[in-house]
Amino acid sequence: MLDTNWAVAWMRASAAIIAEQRMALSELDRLIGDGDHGENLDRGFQAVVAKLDVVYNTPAEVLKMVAMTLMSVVGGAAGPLYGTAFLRAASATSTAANWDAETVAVALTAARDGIVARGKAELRDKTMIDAWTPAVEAADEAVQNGLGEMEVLFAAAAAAQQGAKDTEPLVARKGRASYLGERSAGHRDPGAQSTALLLGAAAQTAREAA
Amino acid sequence: MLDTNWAVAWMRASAAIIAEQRMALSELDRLIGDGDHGENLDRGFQAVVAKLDVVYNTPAEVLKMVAMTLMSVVGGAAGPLYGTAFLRAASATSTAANWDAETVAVALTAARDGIVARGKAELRDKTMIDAWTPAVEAADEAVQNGLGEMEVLFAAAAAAQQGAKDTEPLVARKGRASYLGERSAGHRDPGAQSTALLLGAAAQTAREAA
Amino acid sequence: MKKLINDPKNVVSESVQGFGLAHPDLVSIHPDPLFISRKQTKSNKVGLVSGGGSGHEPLHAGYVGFGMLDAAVPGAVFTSPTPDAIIPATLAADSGAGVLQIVKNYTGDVLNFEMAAEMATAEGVQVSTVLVNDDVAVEDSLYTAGRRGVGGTVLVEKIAGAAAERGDDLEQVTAIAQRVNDNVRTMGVALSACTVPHAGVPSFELADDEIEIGIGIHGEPGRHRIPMEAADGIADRLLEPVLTDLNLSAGESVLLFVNGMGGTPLSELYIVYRRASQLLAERGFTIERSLVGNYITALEMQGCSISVLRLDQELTELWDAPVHTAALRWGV
Amino acid sequence: MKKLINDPKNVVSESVQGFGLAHPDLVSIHPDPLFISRKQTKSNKVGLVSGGGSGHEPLHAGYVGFGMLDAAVPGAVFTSPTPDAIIPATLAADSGAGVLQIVKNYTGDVLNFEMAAEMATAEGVQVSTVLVNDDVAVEDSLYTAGRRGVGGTVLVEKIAGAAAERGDDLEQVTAIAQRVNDNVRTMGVALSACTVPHAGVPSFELADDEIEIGIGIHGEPGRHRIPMEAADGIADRLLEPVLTDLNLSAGESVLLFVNGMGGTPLSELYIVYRRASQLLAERGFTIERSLVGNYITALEMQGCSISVLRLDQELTELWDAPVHTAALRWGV
Ligand SMILES: Nc1ncnc2c1ncn2[C@@H]1O[C@H](COP(=O)(O)OP(=O)(O)O)[C@@H](O)[C@H]1O
Ligand SMILES: Nc1ncnc2c1ncn2[C@@H]1O[C@H](COP(=O)(O)OP(=O)(O)O)[C@@H](O)[C@H]1O
Ligand SMILES: [Mg+2]
Ligand SMILES: [Mg+2]
Ligand SMILES: [Mg+2]
Ligand SMILES: [Mg+2]
Repeated sequence: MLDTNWAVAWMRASAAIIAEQRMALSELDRLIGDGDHGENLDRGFQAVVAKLDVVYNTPAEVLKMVAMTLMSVVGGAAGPLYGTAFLRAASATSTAANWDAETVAVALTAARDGIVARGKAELRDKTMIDAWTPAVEAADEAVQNGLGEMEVLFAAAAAAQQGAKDTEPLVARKGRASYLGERSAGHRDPGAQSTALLLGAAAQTAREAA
Repeated sequence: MLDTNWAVAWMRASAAIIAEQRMALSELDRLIGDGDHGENLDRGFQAVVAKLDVVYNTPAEVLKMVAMTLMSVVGGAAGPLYGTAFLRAASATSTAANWDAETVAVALTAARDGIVARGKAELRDKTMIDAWTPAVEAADEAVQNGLGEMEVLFAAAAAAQQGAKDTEPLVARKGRASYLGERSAGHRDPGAQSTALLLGAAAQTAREAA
Repeated sequence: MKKLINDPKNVVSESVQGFGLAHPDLVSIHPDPLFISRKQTKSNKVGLVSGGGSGHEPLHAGYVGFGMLDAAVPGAVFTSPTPDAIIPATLAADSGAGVLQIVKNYTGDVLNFEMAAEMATAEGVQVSTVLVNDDVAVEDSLYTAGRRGVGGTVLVEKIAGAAAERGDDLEQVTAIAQRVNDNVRTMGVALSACTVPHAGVPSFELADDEIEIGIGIHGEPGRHRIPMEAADGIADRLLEPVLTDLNLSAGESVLLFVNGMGGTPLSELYIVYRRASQLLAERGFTIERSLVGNYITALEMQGCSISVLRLDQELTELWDAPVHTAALRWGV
Repeated sequence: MKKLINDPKNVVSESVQGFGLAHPDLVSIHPDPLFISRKQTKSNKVGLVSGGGSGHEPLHAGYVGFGMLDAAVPGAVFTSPTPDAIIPATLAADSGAGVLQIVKNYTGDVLNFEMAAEMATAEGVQVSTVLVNDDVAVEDSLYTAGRRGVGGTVLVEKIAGAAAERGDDLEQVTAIAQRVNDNVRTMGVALSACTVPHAGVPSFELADDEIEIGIGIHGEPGRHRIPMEAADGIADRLLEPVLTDLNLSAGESVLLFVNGMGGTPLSELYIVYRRASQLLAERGFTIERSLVGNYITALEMQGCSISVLRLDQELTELWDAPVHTAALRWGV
């Protein structure tokens, strides 16, 4: 079962991978947006890390702090979207001190639904939803197949990564990239890519916790 | 003797050589000024040419028209300076229907004195005066040696050309180039160069008139 | 990249500090979270709040003051501000009659203002929102995030500000703001790109002989790239879709607004104004009011935008009403 | 070179035409010879005329109107206007009380205005002249054409304009203008060069990591080239010689003017303003008034200048007096 320490470790790993990929994410955004996605998220996760040293009692407490921090520090489209995602995940799992496989799936579904509620994107609009929805579906399937929490996260992360890759041929219909119309095809969506990185960090830290 | 037709031919030749050297003059000015000297003079002499088709009775009438035109079309430092020069030359020679050698020297002296009165430059300030004053001195000497008007003009033109060349090592103390201080050394003064061109045109057309 | 800045991280905070030092009679600066509020305001006036990414100066801080905004919330350069700054700005702007949020239609701005509005409402402030979306360069809004808010924003802020100042209630001020938005269209052009300080490289690339028609104020792409043209031709290309979309009838009165993107000399804006006003006259429209200058910029981008606002008597009166801000001032 | 222009030959005339179309309530345009005159003026007010090469917009046409200039004479870009335009402008500005010519100290401007003054005097107009020479970058005026007129020109025009408006006679207005000039010092910096339209190539070359301290408003060289620095360091380098030369005593009041050269975003000017105002405060000077923006430019040059004007009560009152021009407006 994944405990509060895992949630903290996940956020440290997220901050590390976002910092490492900062330039790459911004470059994706420069090609079809305004080139700040890596910068924005990096600022946000640095602020998250600065708040990880206090004591948290549940993963939900950690995620709630993450939500509030990202909302107030990231800005742009991604700030409210990720903020809402983490807030919904926290609310949906608030009673659980430890996450089992099912809780993981519940959290991912709540996060995805939050993003859709806020941003109204549909699948194949070339947004982070194109990473989140495959991840949720893969997680659900893994739970149904009786896999454990770590395997559920790996399935979700892999699906998100594939989803991010699959945004490349799409024409954007939401967010800044939509102004490009047909010219947005041929580039990966930065938000879908950052989603894949965050879920990848969740899976990696689950393995290390196991 | 140099008549009104010569004065008209001189102005046409001046306009032609200024047009030809427009870029070169502006390049000199770009190096130590603001890069418009060729442009300004070319605009001025084009306007002069447009007024050459009416009938003039004396060289002085031609020069007066040139003065008024340059003053109202050239602008910058060179407009009033050349304007004053031609105006003074016209006044000093107003009675002469034909110019002999002495009249040529009188005209050049009046022109130079007009520029000094307006611009208050001294010799070796790196201005057009450094072409005009050698020209005046050479003309005076040629008259004293009993040479004819064409030879006087050739002597003046040659001295002006040498004077322009001799401005190269000087540090400017008047006009825009003076802001450069020591950095103005090593470049020829554009106004001295245009003076040499105008006097050169005077001599050439005198030869053709002869 | 050469800029008059210190650490790129501090460009917004230092610039806003300087702004506060230069205009102590007009504004107060709240450093953390960062927002700008109007110094004197009467009670029971509808409050106006706007904000968005920085880099468009004088928008929005330059429009805080009598007859215009009560608070402005600057985000990082080209990045919308966050709810934790928008909320206190909204509370500061409320003098009991509620607050209108004027939001440029970009996903980031819309989402952050929306969250802030929810939270401010929860704290008891009446909040309404107008989304400015005047940029005709974005053609089909069914398949996009919708039209962007550009030059029209300045006009919405001025005219809604005057309505609030004369005592309209929140519903009325909101309706006026919406009416301005519904009657203004804009299109822009870029001759060169701009460089976001922390990025350090130009946001996009334009060849020496190319221009981008329909550019956004963050350097987002427009309708198409074309070879460089004379100013008159460019003015025609910008104005034509504006007029088509606005669907003016001959004889109608308009406000013509030629806006510089930051790196274009004022003299060139007047060359564009000249052609635009000729074209409007040819079509039988009357230019009642005009505005020419750098009012909503994209850092040091070279280029301009043309906005046309359909005027009626009330909008004209509200436009003429006194205003006293750092960047727009008359009648007082 | 990409510019929003048509034929380079027509940039000045078309821009001035556009200016006239945009501000028909303020100015009349006289096309040939080209000058701009104020629409309404009272009789028996001292007339103010200024002018110079174009490319410094909004200077001077932008300052024609109530409380400032009566006529402006734009030359070709960076080239002083000629007497045949200055003379009718001077006659138009005369309403019986004589005319003050405000001339920036460049050889070309000085000579052309001097000739025009002689001729206007011959036509019976009383003419006086103030040469503005506030640029401390030119160090030793014994061996140069003297200090150049730069940012201080705007302040001279505003304050002398107010003196004329309140009814001062020619001698008094001239004395006020001279007093402003004697008490203002300026220094500028260029981060990039500008390109004169008919030249088509940059007026000078600056490497990617170089700036020119002491630049003139035509891109004339300054004191020295140095490697690029942070804004605070640049502000110090500009302000230090200004303060040294102005020889202020602690406790004195000043107007601080941070001016953009045309291609620098307003946000950066405020960053410079911030540092300059800190430095003035450290030295014990009081900033009574401020001005920040693009008021005297060098086409699209990137850079700025800092001017400091020593204020006394009368100058402050005249600065505050109502002004209504295209580029400067308050109190009306
Ligand atoms: N309406 C939306 N729904 C879901 N995701 C969105 C939406 N709009 C934008 N995004 C995501 O946000 C990402 C851009 O984030 P970011 O660059 O931080 O914001 P901004 O576009 O404001 O600069 C896009 O790559 C996309 O994945
Ligand atoms: N005070 C002066 N006396 C004589 N000649 C001068 C003076 N000032 C400038 N000049 C001449 O004028 C020339 C520059 O002319 P021009 O480029 O047309 O004017 P501007 O400097 O106004 O652009 C200089 O090369 C110099 O020869
Ligand atoms: Mg982005
Ligand atoms: Mg020159
Ligand atoms: Mg952004
Ligand atoms: Mg010149």
